[in-house]
Amino acid sequence: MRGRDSYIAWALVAAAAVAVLALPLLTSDRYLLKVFTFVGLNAIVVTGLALLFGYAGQISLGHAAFFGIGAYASGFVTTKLGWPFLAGLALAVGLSAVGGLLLALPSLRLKGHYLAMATLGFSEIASILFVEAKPITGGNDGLSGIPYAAVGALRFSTPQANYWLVWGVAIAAVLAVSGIVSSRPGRAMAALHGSELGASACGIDPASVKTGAFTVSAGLAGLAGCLYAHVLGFVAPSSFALDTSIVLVAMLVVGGSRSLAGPVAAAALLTLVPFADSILPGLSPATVAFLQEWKGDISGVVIIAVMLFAPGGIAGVVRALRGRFGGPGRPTRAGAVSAGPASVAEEEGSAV
Amino acid sequence: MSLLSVHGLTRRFGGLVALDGVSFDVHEGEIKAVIGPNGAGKSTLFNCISGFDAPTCGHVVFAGVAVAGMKPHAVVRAGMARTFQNTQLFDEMTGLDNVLAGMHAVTHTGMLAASLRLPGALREERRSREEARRLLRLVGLGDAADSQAGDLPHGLRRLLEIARALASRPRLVLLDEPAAGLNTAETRELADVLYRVRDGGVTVVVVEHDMGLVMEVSDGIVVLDRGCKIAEGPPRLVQKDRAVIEAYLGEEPSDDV
Amino acid sequence: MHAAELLQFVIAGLKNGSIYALVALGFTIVYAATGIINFAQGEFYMLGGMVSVFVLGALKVPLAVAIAGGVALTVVVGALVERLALRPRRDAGQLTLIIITIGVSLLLRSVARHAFGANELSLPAFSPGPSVMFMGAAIERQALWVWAITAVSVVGLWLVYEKTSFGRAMKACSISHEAARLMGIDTARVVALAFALAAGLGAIAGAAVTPLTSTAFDVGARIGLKGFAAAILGGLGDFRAAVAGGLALGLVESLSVAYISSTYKDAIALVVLLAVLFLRPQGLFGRMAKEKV
Amino acid sequence: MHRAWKDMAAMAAAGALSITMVLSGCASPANQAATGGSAKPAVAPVKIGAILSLTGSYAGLGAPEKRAIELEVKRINDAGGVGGAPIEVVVEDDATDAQKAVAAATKLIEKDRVVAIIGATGTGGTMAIRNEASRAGVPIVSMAGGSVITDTFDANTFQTPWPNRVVVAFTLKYLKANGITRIALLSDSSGYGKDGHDVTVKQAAAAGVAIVADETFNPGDTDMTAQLTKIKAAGPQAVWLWNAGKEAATAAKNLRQIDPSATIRLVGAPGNGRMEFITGAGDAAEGFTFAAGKILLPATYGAGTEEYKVATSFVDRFKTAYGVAPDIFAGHAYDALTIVAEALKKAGPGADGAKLRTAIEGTKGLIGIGGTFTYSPTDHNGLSEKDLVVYRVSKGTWELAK
Repeated sequence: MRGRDSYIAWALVAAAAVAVLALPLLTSDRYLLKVFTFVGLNAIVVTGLALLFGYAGQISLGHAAFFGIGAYASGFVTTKLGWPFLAGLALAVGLSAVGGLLLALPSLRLKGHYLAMATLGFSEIASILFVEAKPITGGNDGLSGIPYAAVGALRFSTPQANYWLVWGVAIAAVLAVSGIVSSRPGRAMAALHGSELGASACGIDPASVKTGAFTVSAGLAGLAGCLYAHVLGFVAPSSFALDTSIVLVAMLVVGGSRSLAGPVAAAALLTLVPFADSILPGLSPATVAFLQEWKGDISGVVIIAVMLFAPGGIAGVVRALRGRFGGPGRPTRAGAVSAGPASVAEEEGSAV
Repeated sequence: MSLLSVHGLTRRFGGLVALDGVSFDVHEGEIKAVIGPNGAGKSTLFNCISGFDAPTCGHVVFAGVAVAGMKPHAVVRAGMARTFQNTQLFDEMTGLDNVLAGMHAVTHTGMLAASLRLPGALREERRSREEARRLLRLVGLGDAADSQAGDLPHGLRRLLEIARALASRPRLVLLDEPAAGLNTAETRELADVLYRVRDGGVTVVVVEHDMGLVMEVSDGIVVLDRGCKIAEGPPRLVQKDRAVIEAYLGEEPSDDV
Repeated sequence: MHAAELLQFVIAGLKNGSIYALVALGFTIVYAATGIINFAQGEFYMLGGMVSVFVLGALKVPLAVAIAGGVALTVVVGALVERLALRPRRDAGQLTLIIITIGVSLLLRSVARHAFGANELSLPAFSPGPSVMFMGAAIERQALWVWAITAVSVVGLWLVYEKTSFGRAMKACSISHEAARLMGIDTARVVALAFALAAGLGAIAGAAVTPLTSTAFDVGARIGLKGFAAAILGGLGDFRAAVAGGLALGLVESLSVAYISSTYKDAIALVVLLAVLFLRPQGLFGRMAKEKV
Repeated sequence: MHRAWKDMAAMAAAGALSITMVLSGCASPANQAATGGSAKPAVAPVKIGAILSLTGSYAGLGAPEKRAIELEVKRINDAGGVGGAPIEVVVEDDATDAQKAVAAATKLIEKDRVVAIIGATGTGGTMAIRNEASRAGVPIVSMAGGSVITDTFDANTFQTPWPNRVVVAFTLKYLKANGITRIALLSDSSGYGKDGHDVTVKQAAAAGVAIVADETFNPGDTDMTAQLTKIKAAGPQAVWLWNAGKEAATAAKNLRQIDPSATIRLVGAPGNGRMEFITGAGDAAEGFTFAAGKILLPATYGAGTEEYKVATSFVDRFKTAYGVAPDIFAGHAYDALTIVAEALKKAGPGADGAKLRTAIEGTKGLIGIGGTFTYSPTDHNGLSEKDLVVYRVSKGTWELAK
């Protein structure tokens, strides 16, 4: 099964990557590029979260805090201390990864809603510190004048350059995480999600797997935060509050578990909804006014609609479609009725 | 020298004594059965040996290493794998991936190597897949590689969990009621699997209620009743032992409980 | 810090605490029947206040009738949310249902902004008059109402759950929907009633607190977070634990203002919560879900 | 496990498709424009951008601002527009979020080719769009009150509200004159609260006023009695409250609860010049003292003066159009639009960003709602203490404090 199918898969992914990277050549509309750059930033965070949540099954409502830590860390050192961009980037990813390590501690003892609250607590404390640590973060006035990203002589000062920087990193992140997911470490995470007991019986140490998943996902969120700071040039606490964490989780579940493409697509969908009124082509002013007025509702309705009609999320729909049009796709268990009446013995078997 | 030596193993849950000073030895290459009526402490014994539960007191020495109180994943690395009475498979993953996950202890690709798809990682992945397919064929699940564990019927799930346990290349595997819920044909097939496992050099300790299977495959039997070892020895002797019959059939008016 | 002052801090803590407790009760009702956290509970609280203000203004009816109207309409919204958004996906995983409630909360927040405007609205106090003095500390009359409602709610819910068949059915559902269905319990009806009850209680809380704090379309998010923290602190699933968690959270906040600093009162309360979770992962009064091997 | 690959492949195809679809049509997106006024005139309209917080926590400020802008665009266009060309204000919502504010600014500059941007409603949004706007040479006239907007000077950014350094100085003078020399601070953790707090702490000592207690709270808090109890223990003569939201009314009621005889005066800031505060606080608002512009009581402009005529005409038109009197935020929007319009008249409708910026900076003695604006290369705020008066709430409405 590996042969023909995986080559087609590789080809399609490569094609998509080329299409995404080719966008700046096809249009010089700076606004469109900036909006799609925001999609790229969210895609990086969501890729990390998909590993933590979709595969390792650890819920986190605190990743907006890592996004913030990355943004402030790099923003501060490059603006106030004159560090080069790459040093700021390294600090941002490093600090966030350490934060992820710390946040892994509660996950070793807590599960489900309790873990969600612990990560929520961490994020709220971070939000308070972003506001109160005025000498570093600039408090509510925010940190402004953050220089453009620059690697050696190359300065990313145009929307095209920033777009390529962000989507280059996003594609690299997706490839890296898909490498993890389709081999030993990713399997250990999925095993942990399936059954912590079964994973221990396979010689998998739950503590180290959870810590690894938290650290990588936090590091990626920090990376995205750093790019966000340098792309935007300004960072304020309002972007890293509870609402952002909740929307990130919504992107994950709308995207579907055990998938990278689903959450990235959901990140695009839920990021673009608020901008729908200005990026969708050929809308009459009345429609634009309607979209602008009812923006909040549309995000809510989109989330509800996807969850109602595609419980497996976007990934579930794709798998179901692929399953129907040839290819060995298997509809996920949650959505599909298992072949033949599930024998009572089997039901009994899974009741631990 | 015995591969696994259990000495004076006791486990109390408050007032209830689930295991009371159980001692026995398992030798390399043997198939040892542990039998006893429900609630005799068989599963507690397995949990204490495999690290899922910490004994109140007593020793468990495996290949010269004291494993009592070690964390479960460390026990697996020491070379002792196990299955569960209620199968703990990864339902959302395919059969092949379940067995691949079982190889975690004997493979070492880290997150960095995997993310960069380093040659070493890809090579290990290829070798692991081949070995996983071999193990699936060993237990007769060759064609279940791509189906999801959750969709497999009960009997195949048991065999898949055995394959997964073998994936960590253990020297000893603890099977917790592998024949539960199997029909006669499936039990027949399970016996062959046990022989193939033993012939592959893996010592087997199995908890089982199916007396036919136990009598046929086991080299030695340990009998537990109410947390105590009441008999040990080859199947022929244990079958006629008064205490065993009494424990199971309770003919003699035993002391008022 | 002499006695009257300390008492004032305690009363302030209990006042906030009882508000958190009422919201925590709403979370617990839905959790007890479905095992999910209803992220729209904050919006039920908001609707209780907003709709009551609207009814009072539009129909010029006495306060009590307006609040009854507000609560009734929110109960209808709660039932509709369950019927339209949650029931179709009843057997989906908990996560899917939780995300649906997130979608519902965004939707309700935005609809409320359109319907009632973006500015804050207020309600007159239930029984106007100066504060009641108690050993040198002052208690607002409305705070007494909030305490009374909290007490009645927790006792009422305890009775419903322990003494009525609906309560037993609710408990059965929370343990296992499949088993409950096998026992002939119409789980759909139980979940619908749970949402209606949670919406009603949230609305009563919202209406009772609006005279104190006034209300706006976006109050749901903050108060929802506090209610969720209180429910977790107490231990999910138990009404008395929810109230205890709420009061504890309120007290920790007001005492940290008194003794440490008001700037970090929320941070300190969260640190305390994280410490409790670390020592007792199931909350102060929750039972540890033992994973049987 | 590598099924993930298949998902990605199928998703990639769909993604590429949707991108090309958006691209193909993005040539001519029409968007919402508040033109109002006469039919499509022959002369192309001059486009002005407006970034307002119509959703999110500042929705309560953005809504009146939008109303004021729509009202004023009509008036300006009816009176012949600017130099014969009508003006068109393109409104974008930043949902009180810096990221969306930047995106909105880029859209207004790149797509709508606006000559100036009015906004943003909040300090965060304003600071976020400065880079984008100054790079494109599009002047910004912000309606946010944060001191940082003009303290960290940017030649391209102007401000219409009264700056906190002027408000604080003016209020401290009033307090000192009334023998209040011991005050406590109660500020929220939002931009408005922190900014007011920091400026007050900086100026209080010099003005001879001692700060005996300094407590804070968060937007959305349901009760501030604990903080006020601590404040009362410090024995201040007045509590200075820095909060523009609904919490102000709660704080007033909490204070009245622990200080029934109102021995401690409650002092506020321009952000409290809202009817919602009085209705929310009820009789606890009695005696509430704060400095603000003259819009709240047009009589304070001085009957018969030009300022009075401008103010009352705006108030009357606003009331007839929307049924409620304009608040200070509507006033800030009116001023921002009027400043840009007057500058366009001077620089001519076809002026580019740089010329328009200089024209705005040259605004002298422009009579607006917040006061009389005079900008200069060093002062991009244009207002002074003479544009402020001190109000005192009595019997449910504002009154000029003695």
